[in-house]
Amino acid sequence: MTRPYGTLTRNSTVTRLNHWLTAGCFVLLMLSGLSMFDPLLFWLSSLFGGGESARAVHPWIGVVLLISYAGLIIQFWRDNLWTKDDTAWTMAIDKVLENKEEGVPEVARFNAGQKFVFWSMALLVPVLFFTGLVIWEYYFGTYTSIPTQRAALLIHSLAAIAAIIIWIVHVYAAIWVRGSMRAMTQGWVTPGWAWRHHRKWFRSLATTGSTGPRPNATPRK
Amino acid sequence: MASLAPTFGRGAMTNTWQDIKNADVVVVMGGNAAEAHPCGFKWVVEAKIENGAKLIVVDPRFTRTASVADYYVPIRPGTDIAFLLGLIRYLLEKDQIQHEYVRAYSNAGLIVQEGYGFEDGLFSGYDHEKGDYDKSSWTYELDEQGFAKADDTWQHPRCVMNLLKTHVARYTPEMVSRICGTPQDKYLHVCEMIAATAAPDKAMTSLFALGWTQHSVGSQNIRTMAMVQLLLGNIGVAGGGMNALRGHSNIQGLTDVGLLSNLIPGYLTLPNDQEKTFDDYMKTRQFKPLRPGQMSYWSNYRKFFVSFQKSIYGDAATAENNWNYDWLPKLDIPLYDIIKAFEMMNKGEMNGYICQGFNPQQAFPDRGKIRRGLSKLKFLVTMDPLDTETSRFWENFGPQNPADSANIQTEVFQLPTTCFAEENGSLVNSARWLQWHWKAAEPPGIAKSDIWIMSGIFHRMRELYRKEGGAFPDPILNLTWNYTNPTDPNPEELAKDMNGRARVDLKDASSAVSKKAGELLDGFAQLRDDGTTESGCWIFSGCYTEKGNQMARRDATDPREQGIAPNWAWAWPANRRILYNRASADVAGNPWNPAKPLIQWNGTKWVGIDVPDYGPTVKPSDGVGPFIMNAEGVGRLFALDQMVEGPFPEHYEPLESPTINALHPKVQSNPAVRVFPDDRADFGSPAEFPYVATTYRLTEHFHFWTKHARINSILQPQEFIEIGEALANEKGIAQGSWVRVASKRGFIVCKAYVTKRITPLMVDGKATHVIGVPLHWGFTGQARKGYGANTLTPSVGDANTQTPEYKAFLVNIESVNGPLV
Amino acid sequence: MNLTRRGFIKLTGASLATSSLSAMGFGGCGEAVAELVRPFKLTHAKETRNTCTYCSVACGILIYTLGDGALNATSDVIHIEGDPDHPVNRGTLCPKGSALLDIVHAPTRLKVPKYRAPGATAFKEVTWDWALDRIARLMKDDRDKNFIAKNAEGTTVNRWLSTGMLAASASSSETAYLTWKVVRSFGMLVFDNQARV
Amino acid sequence: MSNLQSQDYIRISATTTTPPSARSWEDQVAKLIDVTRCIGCKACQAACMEWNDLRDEVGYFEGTYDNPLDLDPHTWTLMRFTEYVDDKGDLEWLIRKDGCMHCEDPGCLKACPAPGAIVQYANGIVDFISQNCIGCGYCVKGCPFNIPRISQVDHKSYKCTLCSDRVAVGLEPACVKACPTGAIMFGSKKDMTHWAGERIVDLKSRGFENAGLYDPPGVDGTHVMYVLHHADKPEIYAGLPQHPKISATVEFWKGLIKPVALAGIAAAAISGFLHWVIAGPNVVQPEDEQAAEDVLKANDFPETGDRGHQTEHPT
Repeated sequence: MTRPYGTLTRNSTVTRLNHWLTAGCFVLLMLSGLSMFDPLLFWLSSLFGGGESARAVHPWIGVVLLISYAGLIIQFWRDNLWTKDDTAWTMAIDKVLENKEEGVPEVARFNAGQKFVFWSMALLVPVLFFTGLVIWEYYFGTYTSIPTQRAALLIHSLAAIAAIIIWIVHVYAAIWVRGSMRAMTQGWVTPGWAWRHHRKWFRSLATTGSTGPRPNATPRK
Repeated sequence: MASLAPTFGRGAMTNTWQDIKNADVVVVMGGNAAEAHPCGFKWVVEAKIENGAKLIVVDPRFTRTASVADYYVPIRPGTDIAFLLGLIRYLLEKDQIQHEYVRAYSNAGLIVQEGYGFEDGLFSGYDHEKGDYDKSSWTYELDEQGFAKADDTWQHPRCVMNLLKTHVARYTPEMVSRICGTPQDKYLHVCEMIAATAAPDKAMTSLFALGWTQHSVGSQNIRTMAMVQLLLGNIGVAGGGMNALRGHSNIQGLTDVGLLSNLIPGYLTLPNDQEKTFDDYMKTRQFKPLRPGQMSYWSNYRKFFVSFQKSIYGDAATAENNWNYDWLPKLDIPLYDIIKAFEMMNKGEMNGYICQGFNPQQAFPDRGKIRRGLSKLKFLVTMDPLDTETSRFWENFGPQNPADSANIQTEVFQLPTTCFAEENGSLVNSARWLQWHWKAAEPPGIAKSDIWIMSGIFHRMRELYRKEGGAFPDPILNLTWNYTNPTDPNPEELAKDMNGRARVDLKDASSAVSKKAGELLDGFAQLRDDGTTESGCWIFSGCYTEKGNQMARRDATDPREQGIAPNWAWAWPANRRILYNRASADVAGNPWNPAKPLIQWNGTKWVGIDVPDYGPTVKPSDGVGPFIMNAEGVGRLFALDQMVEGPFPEHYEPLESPTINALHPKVQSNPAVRVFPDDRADFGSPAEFPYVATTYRLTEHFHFWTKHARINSILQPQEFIEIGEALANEKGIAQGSWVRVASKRGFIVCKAYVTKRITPLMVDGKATHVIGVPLHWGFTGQARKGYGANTLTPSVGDANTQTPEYKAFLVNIESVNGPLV
Repeated sequence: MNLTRRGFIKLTGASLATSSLSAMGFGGCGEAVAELVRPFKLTHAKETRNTCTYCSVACGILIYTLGDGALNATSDVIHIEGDPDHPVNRGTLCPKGSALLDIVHAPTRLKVPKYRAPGATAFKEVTWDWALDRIARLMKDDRDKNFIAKNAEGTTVNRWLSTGMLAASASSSETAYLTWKVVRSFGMLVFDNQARV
Repeated sequence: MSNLQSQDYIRISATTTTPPSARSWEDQVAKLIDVTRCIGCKACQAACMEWNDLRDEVGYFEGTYDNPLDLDPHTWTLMRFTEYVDDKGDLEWLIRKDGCMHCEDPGCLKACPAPGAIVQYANGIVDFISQNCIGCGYCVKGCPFNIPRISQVDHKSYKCTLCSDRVAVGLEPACVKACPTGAIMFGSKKDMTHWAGERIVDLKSRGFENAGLYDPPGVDGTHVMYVLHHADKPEIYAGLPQHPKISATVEFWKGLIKPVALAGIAAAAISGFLHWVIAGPNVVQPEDEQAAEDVLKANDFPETGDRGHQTEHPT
């Protein structure tokens, strides 16, 4: 792939495909799920050819999402481990929001906000999946008691709402922080972008002579 | 009903279904009305709700009827007579009988002749060799004119009342409880509830069915309750009666029309070998009154008989040839019933058998014997709308029907027939109503009506006899067959035949023509014994008159809403809805219960909501009894020679019993019962088969028919038996698990239903377990394949009617791992 | 009638929004409301009065058939329910009566005459003529061979014992009468019905 | 009693279409099941199957008279049998006809997300309109009586319609008509309540002191009511709930959280928009690029192939 001189790889091709598969599933799940959540949004089911097909396809997409998100977890979990810096970063969130990142602790590959999104989803996706199984009438309708199914439905809905809100934050952040979208579409960022937003990550690449997304194992000489 | 006729004169349900709502007490014993007759049972529920009635259920099992009862007591199968004779003892001891009624309307005061006696379980006249009674001593002491002597003060030691008292003295509450296993306090509570209906304005109805008839003492079971009802004054009154709930839609009709071994339509009987001449025959049938002035309606027998012979043989029956008396087959034994028939088959004495809408392979006792019998036939013809087990008896269906087809040489014809929806005709219900029904659709495929098929067989036979000659062809060649379409006579024409018509212009007393030749008769009162009238079934006379088809009437108007509906269809006899309704009024003709009169004397005639079962203008002072079919005009507590095992009922154990007869160990079971040696060899002993079994219907099914219907198969899909928790625990039988139930005659493997509704009974100090065997399954149809309860049942019948003893026999039970394959 | 009890759903801005979306072609509320109750299936079916074929309560029934009886319509039973005019059942039916439709249309209802030859393991279809001719032949041969005109004492008894018949308790009295005539004209005595079982 | 036909509707699932209200002459109906008159004959079950053209598979005997074992898409009503030993030690065979209770406040309808799949007619009947059903099973969760069943074949939810097609033409439901002992009655709810009162007086006179009417207030009453001998213990009748009401879980799910969730989602989106307006995008500055370049150089960052194919200078 052709890309500008001197840029760094933020996300590998596999990662990007994995992300967008997840994202696509999420959007479809959100639309079909919302159509069944509130009558005001039932019209969304038309996007799937009607309520019945929305109902039928939703859980299957959920299965794909779970697998897909598992892929993201495998790729990202190490870089999302929480550090003291993240706490400090979080404490300085006001500065971040004001686009004044000077004085904010340097950020490694992911900042605390991204880690929050990652771990929230890592929690919510399995919750949605397992509560979803309980209420998947066709296959599992008879395995659990109705009170259990009611609880599952409630938890599923709450988890979905949380996930949607987090998703909105995630999407906005991608729009807000210029260059981020390209990092996930074409996969590269400029060294300046890395310097500005993920300085620690940038340094680790620079010192190990890596072009990303992860530093090499040993520092150069 | 060979038990009601000896008591009251006619063998049929006395009241209407709706009339049950007038009862103060409803006793369901010897039946399970809610289960077998739900829509009739609604009137019991109505009685409870609208009349404050109490429902008593006496049954080995806590049944669906018991589930809505006010009082339920258990009883060991086959001990009802002990229970009821104990009840009679209670009523007499507490003097809880309706005195005026009993005195005037029963034979309590008639004197029995000196030779009569009862000792150690046997009545006078028993012949141990023949196993039969000489019944000549079971009769009244007659005066010079041939009338029975009477003592209305009941002082005479041999008056029926005193003989009865002596007879029932042994049935103390302790003895009843010892025999029946019914707890004494519960039994006495039932006695008390029933005794309350001795009041003239209180009525009790007895609802029973095959729970009483299907015993070796079946007829006497019923007779005992009939006696109770006479003593309580509950016969002929609104809300009273002996209500024999017939099982099949037209079983009453088939009996009325005489489709039994010994009958002619209208309860006339075929001659036997001893009745060599027509006069011999008439002698024993034209009952002369046994008390002065009585109607003794059977004295008209000759009119009914001659009119019948004219109906079927027309001009060929003449006074000169005694109305073709000799053309009727004569019986050398009392009955060629089903048990006898299959005994004959097994001995190779029968070659052909025709089963019209009947499934003996499942319905008759000892299925193994049935299959062996059918296998020895040359030909079997089945006529049925459904694919019955009988028509496939020769086919191997695994353990449920282990037939060896190759070795069965029987030719089988499976003829498809129409069903109810595809034909016109009338059915007689339990309450004797003849109701017309109309065809709604064509039959499937090329199925044909029974009328078409029987006509087809008849025409071919007649043709063969015309062409080839043969054994005594006269009745076949001369049978009247004046139908518009001889190959398929229409039901209306047949109904008119049964109603009867004038053969010549009939003139009344004033010589005016009352009926023109060929006109339909208005009723049996117009029948004559000189060959000028004809009627195929005298009791049906009036059902199809010049005014039209009375059976098709649909006016449901019910005066005072008392459950009579006199203009709905038509009831025999003469559209009377409640039999013996004269007994609903006192001797002077005033109703016992002024709130619910049926008929009453208005000074010149009997008036009311029902047709009087009595001479419409016979004055009360004439002293004519209300039981007009009986020669003495009254109901019989003492049944004379009408029952084979005695004039009074007596407790005898079932042929297979878990205990010895506590009253007379030497006479264990019915001494007059007929048992074939091979069948006796197949009786089991309590040592080997320790549990009492009883078979029955479930409400979801009708015999072996509804397993062909999807819905009913869904509602009760699979064969099972019912056992109490105690026995289940003892035998390690889990709820819904597989069991093997065996009698001496065979076994079934099915599921077990462990229930609280069956409890062990303390019989003679010993816990006795009952196993319930619902009967509905077989190897054809939509439900799961099953064996059928009659794999287990014994081939022995009631001594009077030969109704098989399905309700009490012995089995053993064990847990098994699964079905046989 | 208390109007407030009817639980009207309040109009809200949100519902207006939904309505507008519906108007734009989203959702199926409009069509949904049009689907009300299932059409009544007996509106013009032919009604025939009949009697239940099972027990002797003899409940009145109404048989509904497809088509109005016109020559070109093939009629078929589509529904059976209780006759409300009947004084005993007053429209009610038991579980057997309520399922009469399934016995009329039972898959195991017989449609053609069948014959099983001696030793055979299956039925084969035959014509009515063949079946009735054969039955008459068998019956006549048996009757001629085994008919008892006189007993040992020389009394005329005219009976035939080697062939018997069971008559149908669900057949009409008219069928019964015709059956009686035929059977007794042959001199048959082994003759019974379901009165006992 | 005025007309009981199912003409107008008062509730439709998942829609905000206003119900018509001009006609006010419709009375509310009720089916009264008098358990004390019931003989458990299953005529109601048979009539229901016959009228509604339902035929289940033929099952097996499973150690109970309940056949089929449970309600299902082909079994809209079911007799449930209980052998109960009362305080006096006497056996009672309690037989209850189970099926839809036609709640005044129907949980199924509340839970249903498909517009018009569940309607409540003005006469009180709660009916499932199969054409609109999406098969999600929410009605199953919404129902306090565990009644609706989802078909594994067509993925539609089914239950008793109270024979809305019969009631619509002025007839009683099929089960009511068939019931041999009059244990099932049908009429206006007012009349049925009155009749139940008479029955209760009779039952009390027969020793059933706790006889009573089951018309649970938790669901604002039902259009199918029971007369029970032991109204104090409805649970002995094969688990008839003592205090049925729509589960709090379902109420919460279908109530409060719907607006709150939508508001939350909207708030998140609006917050983003406001942040954009106030703070604007976070853009990489030339100083950042320069600083990065310096670091790279200091680390003697290797030339890469990519660098040789520069097509655009990063900004």
